[in-house]
Amino acid sequence: MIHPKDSVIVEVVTRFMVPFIQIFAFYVIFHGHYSPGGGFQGGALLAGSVLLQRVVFGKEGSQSGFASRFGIPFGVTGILLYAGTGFLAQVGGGNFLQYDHLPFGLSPVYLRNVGILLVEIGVAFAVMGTLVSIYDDLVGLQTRGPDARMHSAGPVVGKAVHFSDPLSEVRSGAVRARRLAEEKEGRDAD
Amino acid sequence: MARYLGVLVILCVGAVLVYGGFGLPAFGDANAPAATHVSDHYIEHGYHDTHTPNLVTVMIADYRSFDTLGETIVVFTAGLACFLLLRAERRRREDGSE
Amino acid sequence: MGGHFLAKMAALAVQSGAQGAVHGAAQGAVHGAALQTPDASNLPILIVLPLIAGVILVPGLGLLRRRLAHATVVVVVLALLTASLAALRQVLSAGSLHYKLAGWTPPIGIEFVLDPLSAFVVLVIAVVALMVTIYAGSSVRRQNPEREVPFFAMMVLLLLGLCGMVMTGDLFNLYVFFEISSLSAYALMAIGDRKAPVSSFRYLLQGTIGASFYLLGVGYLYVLTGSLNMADVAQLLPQLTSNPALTVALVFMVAGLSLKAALFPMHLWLPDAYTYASATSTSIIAPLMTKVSAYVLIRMIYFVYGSEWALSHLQLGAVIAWLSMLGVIWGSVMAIAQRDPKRMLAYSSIAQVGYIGVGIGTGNALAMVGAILHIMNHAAMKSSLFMTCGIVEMQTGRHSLDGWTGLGRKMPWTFVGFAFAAIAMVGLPPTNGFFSKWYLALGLARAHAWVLLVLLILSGLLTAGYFFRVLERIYARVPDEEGAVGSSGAAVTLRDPGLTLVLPPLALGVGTLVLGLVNAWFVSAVILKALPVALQAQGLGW
Amino acid sequence: MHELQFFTSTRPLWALLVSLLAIPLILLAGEKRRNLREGWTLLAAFAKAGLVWSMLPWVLSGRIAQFSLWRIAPGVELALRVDTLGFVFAVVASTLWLLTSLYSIGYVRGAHEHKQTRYFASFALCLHATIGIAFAANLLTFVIFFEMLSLATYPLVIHKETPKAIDAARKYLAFVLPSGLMLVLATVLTATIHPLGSAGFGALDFRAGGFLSLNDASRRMLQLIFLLFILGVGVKAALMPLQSWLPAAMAAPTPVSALLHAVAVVKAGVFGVLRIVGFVYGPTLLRDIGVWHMLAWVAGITLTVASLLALRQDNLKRRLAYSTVGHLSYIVLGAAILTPSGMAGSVMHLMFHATMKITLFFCAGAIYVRTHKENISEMVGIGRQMPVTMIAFGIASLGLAGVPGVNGFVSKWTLAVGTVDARQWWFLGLLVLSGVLNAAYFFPIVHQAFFRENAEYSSYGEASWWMVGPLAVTALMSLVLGLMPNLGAHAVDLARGVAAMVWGGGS
Amino acid sequence: MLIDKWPYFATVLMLLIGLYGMVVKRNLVKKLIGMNIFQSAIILFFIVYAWKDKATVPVYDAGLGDVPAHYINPIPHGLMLTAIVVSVATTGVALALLSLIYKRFGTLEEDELLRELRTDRERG
Repeated sequence: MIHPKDSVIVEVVTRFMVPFIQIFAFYVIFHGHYSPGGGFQGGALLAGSVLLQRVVFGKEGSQSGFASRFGIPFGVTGILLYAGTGFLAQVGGGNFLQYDHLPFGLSPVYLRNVGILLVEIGVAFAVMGTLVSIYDDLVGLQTRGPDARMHSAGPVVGKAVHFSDPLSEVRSGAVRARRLAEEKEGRDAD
Repeated sequence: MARYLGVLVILCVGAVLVYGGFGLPAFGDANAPAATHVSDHYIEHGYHDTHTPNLVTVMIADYRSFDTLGETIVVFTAGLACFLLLRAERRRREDGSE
Repeated sequence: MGGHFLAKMAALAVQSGAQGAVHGAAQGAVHGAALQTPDASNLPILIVLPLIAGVILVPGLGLLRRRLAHATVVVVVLALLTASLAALRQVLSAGSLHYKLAGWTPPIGIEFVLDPLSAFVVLVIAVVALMVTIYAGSSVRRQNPEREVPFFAMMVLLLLGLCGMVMTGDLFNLYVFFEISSLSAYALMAIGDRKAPVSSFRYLLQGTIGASFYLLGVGYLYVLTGSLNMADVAQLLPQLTSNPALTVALVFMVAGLSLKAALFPMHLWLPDAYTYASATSTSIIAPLMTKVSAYVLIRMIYFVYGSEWALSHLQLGAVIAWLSMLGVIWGSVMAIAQRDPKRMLAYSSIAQVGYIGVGIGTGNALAMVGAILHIMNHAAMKSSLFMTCGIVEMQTGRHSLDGWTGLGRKMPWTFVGFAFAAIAMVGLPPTNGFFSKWYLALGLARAHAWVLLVLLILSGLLTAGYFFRVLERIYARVPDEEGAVGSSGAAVTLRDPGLTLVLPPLALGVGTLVLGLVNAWFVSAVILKALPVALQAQGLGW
Repeated sequence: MHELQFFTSTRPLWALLVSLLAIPLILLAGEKRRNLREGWTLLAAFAKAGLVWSMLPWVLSGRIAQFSLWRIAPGVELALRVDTLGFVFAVVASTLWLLTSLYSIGYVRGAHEHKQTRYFASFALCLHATIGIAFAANLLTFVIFFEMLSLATYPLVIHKETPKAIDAARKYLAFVLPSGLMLVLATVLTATIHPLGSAGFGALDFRAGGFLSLNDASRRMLQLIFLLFILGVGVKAALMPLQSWLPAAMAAPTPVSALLHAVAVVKAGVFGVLRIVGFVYGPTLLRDIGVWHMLAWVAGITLTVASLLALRQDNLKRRLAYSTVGHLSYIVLGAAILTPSGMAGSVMHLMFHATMKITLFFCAGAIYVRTHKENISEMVGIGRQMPVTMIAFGIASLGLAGVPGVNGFVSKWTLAVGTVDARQWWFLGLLVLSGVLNAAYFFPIVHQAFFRENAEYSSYGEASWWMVGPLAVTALMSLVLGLMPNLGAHAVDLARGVAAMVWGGGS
Repeated sequence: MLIDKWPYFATVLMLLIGLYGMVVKRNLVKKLIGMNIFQSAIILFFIVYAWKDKATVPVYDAGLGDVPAHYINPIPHGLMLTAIVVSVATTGVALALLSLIYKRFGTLEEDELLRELRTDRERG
């Protein structure tokens, strides 16, 4: 990843943009009723805002924005919101996800409206959390990439697999030594 | 050898698809079954059922909301999969167990 | 009395569902509501709710405290089991149930269909799941402790996917659950041996092709009929039988599904995947994944397209039957050549799925009874066998049959189940393996498919070829006394592991015998009802 | 014979289950408390024999006990029926099991066999399966127990776990499993061509005089199915050229050879032949489709060639094995020539050959335990030291050679009468010839045992009474039955009863 | 009569390209890319048949009323939204597997990996 303090401009612009991205994301979620958009798109945008920080400030540097350990819990919360809405409808005497039985005391039509909103928010939560956590996991592992000598695959691989610049690590001999050790350990660990 | 076999398979798939093309309705045909049977109902009742203009949203979040629950779970599955494969792997590196 | 019992069942299931869906403030109220209105018509969703709850709870609680993960899975699976038992009971007493999700009547909305067939398969899933869960409690803790929580979460997701596939009555919804189960299967398959990710990736590619082919078929059907509901499509199709696009849809669906079901010659992903995955993953995926795909194949051919058209068209039935039979022979021959127990079992899985395929392709009542019965039977045998493999790996760290020599004396209890299951695989009476072949053979004879009949009977020999070799090695050879090296690298003493590891394979192994003895009940009470109407009319002719 | 009547009784079930129930007890007792373990075995054996014998009056009075447990497959019950033929087989097996268990106790302890628990357990399982075969009321039940027997015998064959034993076991499987599959195939085809039961009979129920008929299927089909059936049971009946597993299986401990390879397993094979000839096809149908001489000639050739091969064996047990092969074919021949007295003769021989052959095996075992000699050439003069054993041996071999006074004569005579009835002079000739051959390969043993000196045996005496007792009893049986064939089990009446059932229709 | 279905054949072509990448290419990443093309092709196939001539996006407009002829078919769009998510998820898992493979074997060339795979599994 780009190391912190690499480029002031990128950093400032990011700090400036992230809130707007997030606001737009919320717009997309809530306006999904009236125009193309909805939970998944909005969630993706939210995730995007986080990932932008990840890229710019580095994984460690951007934990303050959205800590990696929140990824899965967000996903769980999203599904909980969704399934919870469905189950609430069931408690209200309807079928699973039958919004017009939601116990909110509105007319069926508006209950459906609300139900849609609720589940969209759930989707947004789940998508955001999950996408971020996927990125974190991939990058997290990549920070200890393979030894440079093992690049038997073509350049495509180099580009395709390395979400971060591999050389930045191969540079330091210490990293490389640790990596070799892990390679060995990795082999006899499984 | 194997790759020629692969190409052969692909060509067969293509042939089947083209053959199937003959049976499909014309592009943009407003009277094709796909455009009439269920979708009419969505378009006619979608707004009045939910007061939500975006019919796609209505469809995925109300009429077929269970699909969308499944979709959410799919995403979550992917997240957990990465967690299972990579993060746990890393955790093992750190506490050096096994 | 029945209703009352049912009420209790449903209430129980609701309860465990409720725990997940809303834990917190509303819970008390929910329980109240759930317990007051335990309604049989809710059963279809009650099969899936515990699993959805599990999807939320297992990671949720698991991330709080590791140990909770497994406990939660046990609760969830028990709920699933009770629900499916209640479901089967309900279906047999009061007929099929249709559950309108989101309250929209199909084809507008999605529906869950609980008919004898789905209830039966769900029950099979639940039982195997319970056994494997008990087993996994210790095995995961021993083999990869750091992965405990996500592993169990993944297991619940797999079960959710499978049950959804079985229950849903909507073509596209099925695809969604298909992908849930597939993704979790890919992940589970990647745990284990160092090479597991490679085989798992190949599985992912081929599995995606399979699923996408299925989706393509769905697309065709949708374009042709404008509906996604199976029943609706089924009654719209007859007007289109002359349409080439319909043929293409059938071909793609069958191809995609048989790829997931590892029917010959689309089994290529299977051997490596099963070999390198950890025994725990394999022992839940091997018995269920391929079987459920076969179940979907049955759904499509017999319930959506209608067997008389689908099987006669392009001679599809004959093609499926013959390819499957080739698969039986090829798989058995390959299995004989293996030195690695898991690989041997993997190839034998291909062979066993082949039997199901033969039944599907033959397509008369008796053959179908054999096929459906074999779904259950093979699930029981295979997961018992794989679990035993896992035990041996854990206790001795040996990955080759050579290492099994004389273990029968060292680990007597471990191998009882294995022996039973092996005999069932060979198909000796009175184990269940014999009876599924019995019905298949009767079906083939009824269809005058003499060559297939003879091949079917003789294939038992090939199976015997590799299983008796193993049994002989386990029981009749002198064990090599030199200190075995465990997976941890330390020398291990050869003895039976703890109860939680020994019991599940034992239970399933002995189960093969019991299932064999009571198979007639399953056939007459459940499977006959599960057959499509056309075949029911045809009857067994007894 | 009175006309037959059916009634339900659980006694066949208990006779079947008692040995099965003994297995867990035997396993629990284990190697530690061997006396308790053998205690269970004996108890089970006594109970079984008692239960079976207690059914004799029913059979004689033509009352047929039956009991159906539950539906094992649609249209087919898992059912037991004690008809005359089944009873004959059951009474032989259970009685001799009693003696054999006494004998095995002496043997395994004398020979210090390992894994005795597994040994006794599988032995009990074998008997369970054998009684099941005897009492099976329909084809599917028969098949189930038949396969169970094949499986239960495997641990006994491989018991010694020497490379030789392992090879023998493999050979055993290589013969028995395919034959089992043939039997299954034949059963499947039968179920297909004859799906519906008739008049109080289930789909596959055995029926005196046969339940298949020409309007079930084409003549060729029926012939094919019959061939498959014979392939299925013929391996256990050691018909040539399918006999070679039997001599190999002699690697097993002697009691196993004695009971299983002289009585239970091989007799299960010939019993199967009788069932199929008499109760599935029936004489009339067989005569119509005309496969019977095929079977008869196979049997005739087998009994001659086997006797010739027996002459060349020096290993005592192998010689006995070949003699067994020969005598099994007597029984098959008797059934194949399709005459009442032929059938009666084979039923009688089924019983009588058992007593004689088991005596011989017991003797071989006694000699082995005492002197560790297996080859005939080494047994010169042994009669001086083990007089009881060798006298018993003499009696039995006289019987097998068909000398009047021993029961072998009675059955052989009836068989001969059968061939005469059928005007089959060739087979009569073969019978006589093989009788002579029997004498030729048995008498030298006896002769050299008694009438030639040998110093090295001075040290030996009789084996333990656990072993000598049973073999004396069986020898005595053979003798008494030779003089009063109808004593005890009413062998003659039963045999004639079977023939009457098959020919007179009846049940 | 085929020409009026040209979009369909475009998707077919795309599908075949994707399949080619999956089946013939030897590099796992290329296979993965092929897989994405393949899935996108199927998604497009659905979308193609959502189109109606002289119709607009399926967002209710009081002016147009609820006349089906005025809106294109919403169903395939909804379905494909789900399908897209599914393919994203699949890609995610695939990438996780790939990085694991690359970390363990240092290569993503199928031939080399297969060679590794075929070596005996016995490890003591």
